[in-house]
Amino acid sequence: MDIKDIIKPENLVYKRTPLLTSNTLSYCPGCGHGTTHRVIMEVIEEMGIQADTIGIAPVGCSVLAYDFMDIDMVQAAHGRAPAVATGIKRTWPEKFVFSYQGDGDLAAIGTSETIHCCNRGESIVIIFINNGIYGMTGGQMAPTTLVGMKSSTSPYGRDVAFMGNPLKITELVAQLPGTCFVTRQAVHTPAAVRKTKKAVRMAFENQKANKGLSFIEVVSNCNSGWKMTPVAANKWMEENMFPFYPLGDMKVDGRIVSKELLSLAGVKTE
Amino acid sequence: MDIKDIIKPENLVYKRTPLLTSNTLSYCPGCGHGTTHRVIMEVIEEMGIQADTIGIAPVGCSVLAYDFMDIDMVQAAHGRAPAVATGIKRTWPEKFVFSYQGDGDLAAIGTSETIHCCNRGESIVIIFINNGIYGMTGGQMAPTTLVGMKSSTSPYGRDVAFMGNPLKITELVAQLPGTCFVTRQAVHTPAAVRKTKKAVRMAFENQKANKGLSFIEVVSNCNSGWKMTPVAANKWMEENMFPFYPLGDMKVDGRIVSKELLSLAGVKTE
Amino acid sequence: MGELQLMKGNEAIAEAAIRAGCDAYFGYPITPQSEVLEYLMSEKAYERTGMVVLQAESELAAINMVYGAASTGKRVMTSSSSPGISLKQEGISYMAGAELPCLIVNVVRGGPGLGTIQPSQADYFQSTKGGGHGDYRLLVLAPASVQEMSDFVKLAFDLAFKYRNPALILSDGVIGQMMEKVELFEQQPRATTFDQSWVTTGKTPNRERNIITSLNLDPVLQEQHNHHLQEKYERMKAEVRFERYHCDDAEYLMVAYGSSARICQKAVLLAREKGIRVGLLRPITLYPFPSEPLLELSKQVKGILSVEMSAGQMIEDVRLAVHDTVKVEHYGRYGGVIHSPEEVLDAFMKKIVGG
Amino acid sequence: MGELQLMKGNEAIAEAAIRAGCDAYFGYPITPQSEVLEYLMSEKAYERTGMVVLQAESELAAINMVYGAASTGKRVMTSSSSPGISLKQEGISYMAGAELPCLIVNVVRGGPGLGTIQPSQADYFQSTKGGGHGDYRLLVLAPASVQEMSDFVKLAFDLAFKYRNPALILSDGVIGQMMEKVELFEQQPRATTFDQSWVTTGKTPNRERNIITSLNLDPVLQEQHNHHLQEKYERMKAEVRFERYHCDDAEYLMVAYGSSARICQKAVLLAREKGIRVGLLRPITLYPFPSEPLLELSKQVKGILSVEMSAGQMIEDVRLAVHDTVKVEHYGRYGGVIHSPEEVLDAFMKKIVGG
Amino acid sequence: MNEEIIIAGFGGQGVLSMGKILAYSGIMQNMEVSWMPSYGPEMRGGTANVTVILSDERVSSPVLNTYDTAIILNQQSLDKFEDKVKPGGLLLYDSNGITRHPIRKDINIQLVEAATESARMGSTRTFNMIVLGAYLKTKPIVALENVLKGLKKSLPSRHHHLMTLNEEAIKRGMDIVKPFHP
Amino acid sequence: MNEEIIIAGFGGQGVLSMGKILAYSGIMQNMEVSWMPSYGPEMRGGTANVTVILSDERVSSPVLNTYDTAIILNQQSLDKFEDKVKPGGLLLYDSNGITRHPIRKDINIQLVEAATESARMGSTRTFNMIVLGAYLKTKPIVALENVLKGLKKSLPSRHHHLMTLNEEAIKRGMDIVKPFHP
Amino acid sequence: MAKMKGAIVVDMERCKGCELCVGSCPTDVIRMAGEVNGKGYHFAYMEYPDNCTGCTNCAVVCPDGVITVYRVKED
Amino acid sequence: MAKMKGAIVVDMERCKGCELCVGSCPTDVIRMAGEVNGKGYHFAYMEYPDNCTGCTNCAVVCPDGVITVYRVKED
Ligand SMILES: Cc1ncc(C[n+]2csc(CCOP(=O)(O)OP(=O)(O)O)c2C)c(N)n1
Ligand SMILES: Cc1ncc(C[n+]2csc(CCOP(=O)(O)OP(=O)(O)O)c2C)c(N)n1
Ligand code: SF4
Ligand code: SF4
Ligand code: SF4
Ligand code: SF4
Ligand code: SF4
Ligand code: SF4
Ligand SMILES: [Mg+2]
Ligand SMILES: [Mg+2]
Repeated sequence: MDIKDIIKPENLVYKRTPLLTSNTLSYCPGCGHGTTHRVIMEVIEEMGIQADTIGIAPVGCSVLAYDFMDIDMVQAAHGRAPAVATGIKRTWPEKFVFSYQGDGDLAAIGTSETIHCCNRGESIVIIFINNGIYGMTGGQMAPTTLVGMKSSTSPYGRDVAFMGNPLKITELVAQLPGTCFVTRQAVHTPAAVRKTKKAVRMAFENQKANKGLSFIEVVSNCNSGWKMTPVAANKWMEENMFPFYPLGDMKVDGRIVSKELLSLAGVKTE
Repeated sequence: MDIKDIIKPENLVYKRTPLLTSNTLSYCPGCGHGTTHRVIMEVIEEMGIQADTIGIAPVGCSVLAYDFMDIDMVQAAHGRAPAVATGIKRTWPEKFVFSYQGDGDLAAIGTSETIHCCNRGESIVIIFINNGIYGMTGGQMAPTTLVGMKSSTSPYGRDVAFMGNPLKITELVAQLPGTCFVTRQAVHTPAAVRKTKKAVRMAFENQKANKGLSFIEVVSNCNSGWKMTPVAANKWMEENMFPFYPLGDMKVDGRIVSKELLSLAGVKTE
Repeated sequence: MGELQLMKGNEAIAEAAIRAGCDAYFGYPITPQSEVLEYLMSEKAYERTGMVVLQAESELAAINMVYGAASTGKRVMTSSSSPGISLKQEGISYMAGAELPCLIVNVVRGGPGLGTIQPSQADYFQSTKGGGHGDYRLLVLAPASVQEMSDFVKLAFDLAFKYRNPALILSDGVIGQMMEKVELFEQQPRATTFDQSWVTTGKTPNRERNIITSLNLDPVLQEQHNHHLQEKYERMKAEVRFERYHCDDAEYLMVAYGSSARICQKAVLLAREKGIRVGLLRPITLYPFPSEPLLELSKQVKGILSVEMSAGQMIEDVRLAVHDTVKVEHYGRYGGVIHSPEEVLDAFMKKIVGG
Repeated sequence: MGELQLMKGNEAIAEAAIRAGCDAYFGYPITPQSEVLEYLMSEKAYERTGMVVLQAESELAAINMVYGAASTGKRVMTSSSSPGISLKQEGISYMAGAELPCLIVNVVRGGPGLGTIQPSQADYFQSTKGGGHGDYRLLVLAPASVQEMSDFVKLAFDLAFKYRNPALILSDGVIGQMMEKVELFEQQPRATTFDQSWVTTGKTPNRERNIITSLNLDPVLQEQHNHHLQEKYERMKAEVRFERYHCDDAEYLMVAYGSSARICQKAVLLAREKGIRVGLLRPITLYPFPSEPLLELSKQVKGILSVEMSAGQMIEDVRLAVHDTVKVEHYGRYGGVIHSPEEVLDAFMKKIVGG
Repeated sequence: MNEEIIIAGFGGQGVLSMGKILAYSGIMQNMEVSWMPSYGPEMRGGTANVTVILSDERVSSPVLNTYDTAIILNQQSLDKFEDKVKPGGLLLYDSNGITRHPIRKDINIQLVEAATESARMGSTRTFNMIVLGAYLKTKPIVALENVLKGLKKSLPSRHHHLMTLNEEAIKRGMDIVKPFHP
Repeated sequence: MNEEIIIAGFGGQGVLSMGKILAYSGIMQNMEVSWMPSYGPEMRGGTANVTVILSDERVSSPVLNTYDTAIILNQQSLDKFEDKVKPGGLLLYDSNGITRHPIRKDINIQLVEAATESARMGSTRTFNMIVLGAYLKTKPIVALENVLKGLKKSLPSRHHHLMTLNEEAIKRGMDIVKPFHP
Repeated sequence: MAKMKGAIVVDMERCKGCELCVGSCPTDVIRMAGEVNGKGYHFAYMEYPDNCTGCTNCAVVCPDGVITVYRVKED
Repeated sequence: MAKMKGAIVVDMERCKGCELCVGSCPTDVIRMAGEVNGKGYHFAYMEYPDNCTGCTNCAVVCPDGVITVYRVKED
């Protein structure tokens, strides 16, 4: 069969969702931000909620998310996206509101807003891109940077005694009564992308049903910040990030489902 | 035996520690702030570390702690005491540094500083007075205000759907690898006071041994804010606060010792 | 005549917010303005009009909740006092940059730092010149009575929406805590019609997506945006408001706003009892500052006393307005101390008449 | 002659901090100044001198860590850029109120809001008039070269301790990012002797306890404290620093600081090529502002152009300094755009010479 | 008419609400009024005072240095405000807890044993109404009926059953007030 | 002597370090120098450019509008900077990826096929050194020995073994540079 | 067996009348005075001094730290 | 049995050459081109088009969403 006979409109099985604008993504080649953007937009397209969705862009590489997502968007100050989302959702309870944030944004400067928004149980979705580094500003250490990992502000590796421990904020928010669905996913393989999409769908369905806050961590590469090729970065991520940030659901429908939730790094249980 | 024969210097078994200044405490009658101040000062006296201790006063009723504690003290901006303590401890690692904070200070505006200071494992002591309300400003709702509890900003009782859940921040910090000792105590009975004092002693000993951060929550009454007599307030506290904020150690020597740590309010475990 | 009430300034703000059809209030307690949130809660604003009232976890969260709600075209406000307002500076700069209308109330207390909880006017520079980063301006209204605390809520919202710019009510502990007679305006409907062209309420098929942002990575575009803002600030000058008090025959002038203006009114009367013809110009808008009327007046007077509860901040705008053609001096108690009419008169005699 | 290096302005700040015996740096990354923290880390400042270097979780945390360390008499600093500096305003007001010496570096970028990451000078008001609440002043130094980025670190610490007051280096993306030759001063010992009378390092038996606070519930005491501060700010005026460039025979004057002054130097040369005798007054201290030398010069010139990368902020201080006796105009590109010497000259011809 | 009053005592004595009732009474008579409390961190046993101005004209400064009337309910306040009564003005005080009585001769000093009387009436809540009565007797600038109207407006409706008791207390105050001559 | 240079191309071509070596070379000759990069959010494939000034006098503005020399390494930069070369100035460019060549007649245009040459030399790392050589040949404002000193100072010591390769590349650049006439 | 005899001294002027000591005394020694101190508070005193064992409970629980305790062994 | 035949279309000019699609293809269809596109990236293309089953893996994993997939049942 000739290729020309295959490439016909009636045979189309996958194309970029029209909810991504035609602007070229500003992300580095292989960066998970783009994949995650697409997954979210596909879910919004499938649910037919474009006209009722407001997204919040953070400060970080995804600050320009509004250039790529064809929905109404608000760019929030660094770390304050959950507060901005609260302001919108409280005044427009019937709308779908989500924030999209990096690890510096959500788990460093925005810790307080993250914790309190989750604890209040605002009926929104938070998408949290954990790439273990500050991508946008040139690769500084993030709260999520692994022990021993190098960054421009931990050039000899993260030293706990000196720079503190990596923070597993997702484990913390899973334990707050206001969260309904908390999960950790990735977008480095087709299977991972499909699972993430399921999670995003569930999160938006939760919002529709007004069940509380849904929180999706996406462990992602920052190949530029890590100074690796995209392929090598994904491999490094599997080998180093996933053991510390294990993928899977932590809380579903308001119930903790992860047995390991107590075994936070360095905390020994008796 | 005549009273005069008993009241003699040689028979003295308890007197106010000289590490409390002669200023009259500015607290309302029956307020637990005074008791907690005394306990801390007794420990510092007993350990002989007055000359090596720096305290941080918060913004809250205990903003004037420096008028009562006869040690060098720094008054911190609202919520920032853990950051101030970090600044001091990092530059004076051989000194004893503690912060003294209310629930508004530590668990609302200061959430981020609290979490990150604990997560870095700064070798300091945090004393956290949880009276479920903003005492100083006239009894507004705090992050720790119980469900249904009245305050000047929840005059018809705290309504979760509207005002969010009470936050058990101590349970959160217990799970951070940087904390070494985390406990919840009270000061409403002689026995409780004695246990709190033991905890404070252990906390300062931990600091001496450079074991990480020690975090002591003291559940206390704010009889003015609760609009009760001190005696009634303590009773109300036992009946209403303790069930939600159960007393006891959560983490000792870096090990979680509380079985219930997972059963945070509203979180059902499977 | 509307409903007459005896109210605290802070309560009047809250009641006016409800009546002005304000959609949302986000705030964090701080003396001397906690009554605003307390009143909204105890009056069940959320039931009376469906207004959203939320106690935020911090001032930072509050101003960013305001930012969010304002992005959707809602009439939204926050209130705080000096240290809390300092924490909001980044957010305020963002709102100015993103051209979001909103109302910010500062019931000023004595600074710097934790300071006192007593009244002060030392946040003038912060409010009028921009305490946050970048070139931006707020619309700044200075009420001098409980009545104005009520009226200016409505006015501030109107101006904020007219110019798509944050408006700030610069009050202080005196006006916030005092009770006066206030004539309340009629309840207004909440769901007002407004320009929907820029709001982020969900992209409908009939329009392009709307974006609220203050970012422009390209400096040329950012400069254009800044020019646009500057041009707007120029236009805002049309909103200048002020009150002349015994100015017609004045040989001398006092300039004072807010509670200090109240005190100066009395001082003017005391001076006139002594036969000295003093007038008072009370700026009602601090930005735009009533420079022109002041310049006009300066031509008729021999000296000007700028009276503020601060070490002297507004005096710079007074001097700039009158081009240093007439003697301008500052007087004011500060750090939480309120000057009395007699003290003002005294200073006036020494610095302006005598000097 | 000291060691010669080719360095970025940001790196020079960091290297100078190490050499000045700075005890601690607390900061949070932000463009265009992240190199400060990066350099301290990669150069292992903590090993070279034992200096504490900590990446804080936020700008709020950073400034309050500075507050803590400064309370104990340490030489401590932070750096950030515009939005981050806005977040520090409460902390800065606290430090001014509690009279704590420290160094704050602002490598300004275009605002308002998130703005751009390109250079700007639009944080002048915030730095010099007090972006935080209350009546307070910072010592503000404006370097115009990488050499000054290095030298002013030492100077700022010296002044901060001399007056027990926060000092701010107001730089921008140009000076922060450019490389120039810099002569580094000698390494100084960290453990310097300093006035221990007020520091909180533990109450020893031979003295009363020390307290660091900015609180005075009693307004009368708070006013006294404010008077004390004002009197100090008055004394600080002795530190005025400025540079005169081709001023002696000047018929016209430009006033510019920092990178804009560099550009104006070239514009002055271009003007002189055309036979127009222009001079440049470069304020080195923005607070205290060199009002007197400017007033002096104003007597000899026909017009003054105040050139800033902003919509016009310093111009107010220029006008106040010269008492409006001579024409003063503003020129500047802003929002991240840098004016060229030619543009400055053009504006100068139009606004001052031609107009 | 322009009456400038300071009411000063302990927190809990009803100083602020007494001022509020006076202000309301003024409004009932179409006067201009202002009520300005001293405020501070809420701590029991602190002092409380409020400046009330009733006037036929627009009130200028709500904050004053001297007063036409000072209503004084503890020693601390007496020490602070005795000097600030204008010559010819009124100083009304309760002698309960007073160790040093007023000494000025150029003002009208009135004494009301309100604490004792309210104890006698069996309700300490009536204390401030007795003082108010004493003031109104001495300076009847607002009519009793307007005071009662003001009282009603300022009381939360759940306390309206106390109206009669309060009216009685005001009248008691009117009866027992007496001049004091240093 | 006052030489104002813009070097412009893609990120990753070594634009910034080439500027740094030039600046260092100037210092080695006791010149005043400045090096001012354009900076932006770190994203791959973005453009990069740097303004370098070498002068006998104190450098005034580090930011310029027109240049004595433009060293151009991609089309975008050529489009942007060709007009900004001062009349009589120098434009040096690599034609790799260039679709529209320079057209000005009032300036000295030199061409260096550095990309091709560096591929030939087997190390794309030498690319910017070849360009530098071409520049030095055309405008020998700094002596080669000082350039080599500057190069050594600007290279991290772990790269010092590359010195010979770099010197060779510079010399290659000197050899292959040739005039271009539009 | 040696019995403990105790006595407490309340700093009357600094007592704030909170009554927490009253309930904390295992032998019911303490009562609140009818009079008030200079600050207007009813203060605590030993109503049944004979019962006092000097256990320090009252002092330990007193928020204002105004109780001093003495104790002797009574043989 | 019906076999699936697929084909992909890569938007060459928008491909950033990250190579993630290459490894995600179960039938090893994709390679990176020797040439570069206008932005200087080597772009992905079908080197072994016959192997493509139209499984969409490559498109799903592509961060820039530049792959379109077609599929037919081949009998
Ligand atoms: C108040 C403030 N502080 C700091 C910055 C600088 N800044 C921009 S993005 C960023 C961190 C981005 O990291 P992350 O949130 O992990 O996002 P990523 O780029 O990795 O996706 C920082 C510190 C800022 N813009 N505003
Ligand atoms: C930035 C800032 N925001 C708000 C306040 C006002 N304020 C003072 S104390 C306080 C809360 C005190 O409550 P808590 O921390 O629980 O202490 P408590 O008085 O109950 O002991 C608040 C909101 C302030 N001083 N500064
Ligand atoms: S810097 Fe990192 S996070 Fe940012 S776009 Fe590049 S790879 Fe992605
Ligand atoms: S208000 Fe509450 S917390 Fe404050 S002193 Fe009184 S009882 Fe204690
Ligand atoms: S010491 Fe013990 S027995 Fe004596 S009064 Fe106190 S509590 Fe009672
Ligand atoms: S506990 Fe202390 S303050 Fe309270 S009543 Fe007893 S002695 Fe007085
Ligand atoms: S559709 Fe599937 S088989 Fe075809 S190229 Fe993509 S990954 Fe390979
Ligand atoms: S995954 Fe997409 S961007 Fe990456 S190489 Fe393949 S087609 Fe190109
Ligand atoms: Mg990141
Ligand atoms: Mg509290």
